[in-house]
Amino acid sequence: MALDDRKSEFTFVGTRPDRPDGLDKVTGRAKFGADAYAPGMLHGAILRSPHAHARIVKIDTSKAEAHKDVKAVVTRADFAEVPFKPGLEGEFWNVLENVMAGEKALYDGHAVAAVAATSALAARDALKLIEVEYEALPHVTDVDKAMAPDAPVIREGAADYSVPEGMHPNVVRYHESGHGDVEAGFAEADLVMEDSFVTEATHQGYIEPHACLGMLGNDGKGELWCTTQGHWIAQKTCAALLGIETSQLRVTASEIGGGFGGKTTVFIEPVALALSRKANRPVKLVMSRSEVFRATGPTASASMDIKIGMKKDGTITAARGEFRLQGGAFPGAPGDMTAMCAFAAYNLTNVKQIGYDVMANRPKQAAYRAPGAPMGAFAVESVIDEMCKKLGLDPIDVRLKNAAHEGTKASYGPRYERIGLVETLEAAKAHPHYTAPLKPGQGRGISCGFWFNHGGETSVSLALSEDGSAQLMVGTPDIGGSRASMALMAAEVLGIPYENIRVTIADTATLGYNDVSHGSRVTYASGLATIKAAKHAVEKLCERAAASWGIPTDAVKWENGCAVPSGPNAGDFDPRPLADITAHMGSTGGPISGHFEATPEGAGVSFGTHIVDAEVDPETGKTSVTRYTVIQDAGKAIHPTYVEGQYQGGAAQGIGWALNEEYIYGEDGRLQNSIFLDYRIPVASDLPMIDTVIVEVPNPGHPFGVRGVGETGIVPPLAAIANAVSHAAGVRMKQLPMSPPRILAALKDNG
Amino acid sequence: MDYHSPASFAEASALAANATGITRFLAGGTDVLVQLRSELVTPDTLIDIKKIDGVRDITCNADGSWTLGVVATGAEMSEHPELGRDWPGVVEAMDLIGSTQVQGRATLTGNLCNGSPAADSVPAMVAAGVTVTVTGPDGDREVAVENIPTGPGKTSLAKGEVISAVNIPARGENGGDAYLRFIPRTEMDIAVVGVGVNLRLEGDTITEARVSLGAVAPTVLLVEDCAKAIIGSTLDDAALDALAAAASAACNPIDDKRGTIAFRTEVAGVLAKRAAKIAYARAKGEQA
Amino acid sequence: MSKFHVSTTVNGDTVEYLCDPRETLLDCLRDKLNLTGAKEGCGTGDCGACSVTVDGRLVCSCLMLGVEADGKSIETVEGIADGDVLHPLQKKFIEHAALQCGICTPGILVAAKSLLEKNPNPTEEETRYWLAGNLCRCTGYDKIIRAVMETAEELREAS
Amino acid sequence: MVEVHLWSGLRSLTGGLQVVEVEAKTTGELLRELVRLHPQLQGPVDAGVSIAIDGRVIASGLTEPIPEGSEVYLMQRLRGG
Repeated sequence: MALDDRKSEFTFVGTRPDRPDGLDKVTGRAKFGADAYAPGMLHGAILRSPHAHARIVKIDTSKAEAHKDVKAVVTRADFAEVPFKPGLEGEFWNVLENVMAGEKALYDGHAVAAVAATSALAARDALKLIEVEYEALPHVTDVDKAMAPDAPVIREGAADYSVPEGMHPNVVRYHESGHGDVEAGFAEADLVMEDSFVTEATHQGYIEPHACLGMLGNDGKGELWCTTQGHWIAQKTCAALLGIETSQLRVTASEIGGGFGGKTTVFIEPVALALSRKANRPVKLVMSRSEVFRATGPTASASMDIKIGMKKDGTITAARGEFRLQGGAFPGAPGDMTAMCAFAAYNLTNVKQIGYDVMANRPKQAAYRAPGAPMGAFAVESVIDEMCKKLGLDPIDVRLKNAAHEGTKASYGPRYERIGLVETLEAAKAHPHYTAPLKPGQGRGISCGFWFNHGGETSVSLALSEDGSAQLMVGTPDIGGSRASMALMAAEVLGIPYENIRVTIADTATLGYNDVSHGSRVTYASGLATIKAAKHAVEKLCERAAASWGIPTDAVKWENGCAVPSGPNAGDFDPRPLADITAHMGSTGGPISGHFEATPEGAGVSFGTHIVDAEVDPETGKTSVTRYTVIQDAGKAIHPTYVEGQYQGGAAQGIGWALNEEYIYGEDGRLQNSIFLDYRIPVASDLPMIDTVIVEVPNPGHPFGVRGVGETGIVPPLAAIANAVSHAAGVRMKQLPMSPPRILAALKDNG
Repeated sequence: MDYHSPASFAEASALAANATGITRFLAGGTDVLVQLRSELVTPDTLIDIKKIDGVRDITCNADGSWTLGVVATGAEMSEHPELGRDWPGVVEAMDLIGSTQVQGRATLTGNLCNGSPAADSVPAMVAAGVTVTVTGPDGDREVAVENIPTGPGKTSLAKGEVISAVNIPARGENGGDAYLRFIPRTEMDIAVVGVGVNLRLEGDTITEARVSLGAVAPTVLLVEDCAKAIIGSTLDDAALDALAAAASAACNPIDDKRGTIAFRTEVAGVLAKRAAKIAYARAKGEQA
Repeated sequence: MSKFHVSTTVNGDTVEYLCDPRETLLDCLRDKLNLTGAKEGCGTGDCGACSVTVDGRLVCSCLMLGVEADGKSIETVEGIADGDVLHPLQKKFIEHAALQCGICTPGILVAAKSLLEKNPNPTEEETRYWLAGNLCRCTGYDKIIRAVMETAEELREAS
Repeated sequence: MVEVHLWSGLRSLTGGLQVVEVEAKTTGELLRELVRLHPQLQGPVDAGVSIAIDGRVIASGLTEPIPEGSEVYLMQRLRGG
């Protein structure tokens, strides 16, 4: 869309006011997914497969149904009979199959039946009365093993057009892209390095488990309250899975206790509604932590081969990567994204990348912050680091030498618009952290990271009140303070104080469609829509002022919250503040509001550079992160404190992924560490303060220059920490997490 | 599940003796409730022993020994002005268990009766020579801590028996103890390896020592070869190396989600050395 | 299965409820007393989102049975503010953006208040270790630690 | 005419071509023309594609104008977290 009204001087944007939902969140008043109650409410519980892969021979629910406290039992038979298309193209089928198993249980934790009872305890007890007969099948959980010729087949025919002949049926999508001639490029190089890397699956680890409260009557009308990153997608999916009309289901998003991509789909919501329809009472379903780990989306695990050619001066002559991603028992592992992002930071003449989407007997992967990008960056940036070391070159200089900039042909095809990679590298080089002395046993690593960012379907509505305040309705759940950013942008356009704007996350019945809060799109897309909606209201305010002055509308402009004549020829009138116009709006043409609906298509890609110091205990292999600096291009930081928060949070999640977090499966294919005791996310004492530098290279696709900042921050940490650890330990770590046993074993192997 | 809160250990013992099905005693509950919530163990009878008189007391006896009530929490032990001066290893081992919140509830006895080979307080108690008083239908008996666990999740306590007191010996002169564990994070993990060392000096020479290892075998081990490796030494490098070798040799660990056999075996030696140095420094009256 | 009658004090108010002995204090606070400020993030005492104090002692309410609360005095996040006057920690958390999604915030506030009552001058390391049982997945803890330490400083200056 | 650069994995569906010329003024027309000329491209188009016009990535919009002489790349549909 045309963005002829780009702004660079701001009154409100860039300030750091208190968030509008702050009071509710520090007093315990804020209502999250599990905090809703309804009259007559039942409690649901879900029975899950103890097998990694098994045919469901028979489910006998009669004993559970006969129990006095049980009001409904559902299995797959209670969902829509719509013949969704299976396989890749049928995402509804995939989701249905995932929320309630059909013929087979496809992973440890796969839902097979559910009950609703008068109390949570009664519901859990009733699960024990359901008898399921399984026929165990061979299983596979490792990505390389799942591609091997003898691997058990998860589902025949799930592969799409892209998979070349002769591949195992578990390979369901194949991506290949790049340009130039990599073999010729390698021939030009002074040094060619080739290596393989492995990363385990990690979980988004939001502290709030999935929770919902659903009511569905036999008239086909329903209400759903749930913790989600996107209630319209929940509405659409639940309606499809239950065979009801989308608009008949009203979905309200609760406050959301973290998502990071993991709450972009549904798990328990259709089950609660199915139970409710059967029991004719509201049903609340709340996952336990163990259910969250076993049955909701972790990220993909990956196995990767990288080959890079470099001249003595650091110029990269060619790069090739092969990325095999395992995404559970359904298509969707982002092998294509990994491939497209892996070399995106570099200006390459010759590049080729191949990505695989591979199924295995694990839970269906879900998006996790820049899905697919961190693993690829880990592999690529590790090889570049090793080459810098071999050639005696400074790692930032080498990256600067090869850095992508405006006009560079990206590794994934098109040319870049204005981007900020070079600026982040220069800021990194100038940062005191980069040249601070290291103690013995410490190492320093750096890495770049890239992510696409996303726009997506967006609707925003803004209504002015008589007293001159404004209510803003957006449809993207606020996960990290976005209501503050929206209010700042609206204040900027309207010229009224930030505090005079109340931002609400509207439900599906009160606003047009909105895509999920994902793809770092909220401040970009809902922000853009907010600006446009506010401008729409301003146009009407100007019309009212013009009418009251008896001059043409185009002779009025909006300045500092007032309508003013737009020039000496327009006449001499006193400015009319917003509240002055709204005070009379009822009698001058009616209520004034503004709205905007579109799919903004200018999200603008994003880059970051991280510097990290790590210390390794050579006797135990234990790593401590001693200093961390995040440098990232935000385009324009609307609320800088919350931008910093995104950077810090991404870095912390990356530290967890790099050092200790992993899905551990036993020989039996069952997940062994489904509690926070053994799924080790960083605790407060594990981390240093995380310094941040906000670089601002405005995005040409947003009126205020915003680029999404949510996801890029998790792309560089894995590699940056691996580089720091490898320097500290004196041995290259090629497998994540770099847990103490792995580091100690590598040190031993190294002599 | 039946819930009882008896007023005496005799009553608690009788309740347990007469109960059918699974019986659990509830002290701090930091293991019992986790098992209950995850439906790993749903007791038929739960006997809350916190309402028994004196179960929170931490008492220094006339002979310098200590008697701890069975529901004295980790936080109460850490806050006690004297206990940590005598037995810093036991107190710090207890303090390592879980979070601040868990410290507000968790107890030595609970940690012991949970029967985990990775229990942090148990190697420290074994090294310190701690005993427990066991009250049963036939009266009381005193049992060395190392004789309580018999395997993962299993104890030597008979039906109707309940631990009613923890007895820590008098510290005596020139003694020091220490406990170290290895965890991948800085907090909140289960020990991958734990080492407790307790020793006494004459001059610079070690005359008595007890070394115990956690998380490297089905139960916590009291390793005599480790003690032998340092008794008679001034904890010189040769003694430390011998200690590490003896510790590693005593390991009989498993590969699991928390660590590998090779890792546990290696790190047991590393931690034994480090813990011995701390205990030695403490015995000499140095800060450590 | 018979239920137990429990009489206890929550944030200064005398309350009563009936509970199954398997129900945790957290279940009772949330489902029987409508005090949903304490959250269940794990149910195993690993995340601290359910932190409350019982007779002044910081605990996870998911690791205590509802029946054990009889005769105790419990403080939850709902009781931190003095009427409409926020506790300095609450103010500082808002001011410092020491929360993103806010699900861990109630537990962290209860835990941090308990820290400052015991130790008015904690070091960064002491603060980090005290809060190690309160998981936050959004912030990387940076702004949380800063908010707690700055509140401590302000409270010291005020006293 | 617009030159559409495909990702190399699609060559097997276009008889080896990686650049395809089509007559199109919008992103929607472009996809329709691509499939008309190379019916096997229906698979990837159905699976979801994005279109980059002079570097600006159009994630899903079919009404975006394609200016004369612009550089156009077909990309896999982007997904976010």
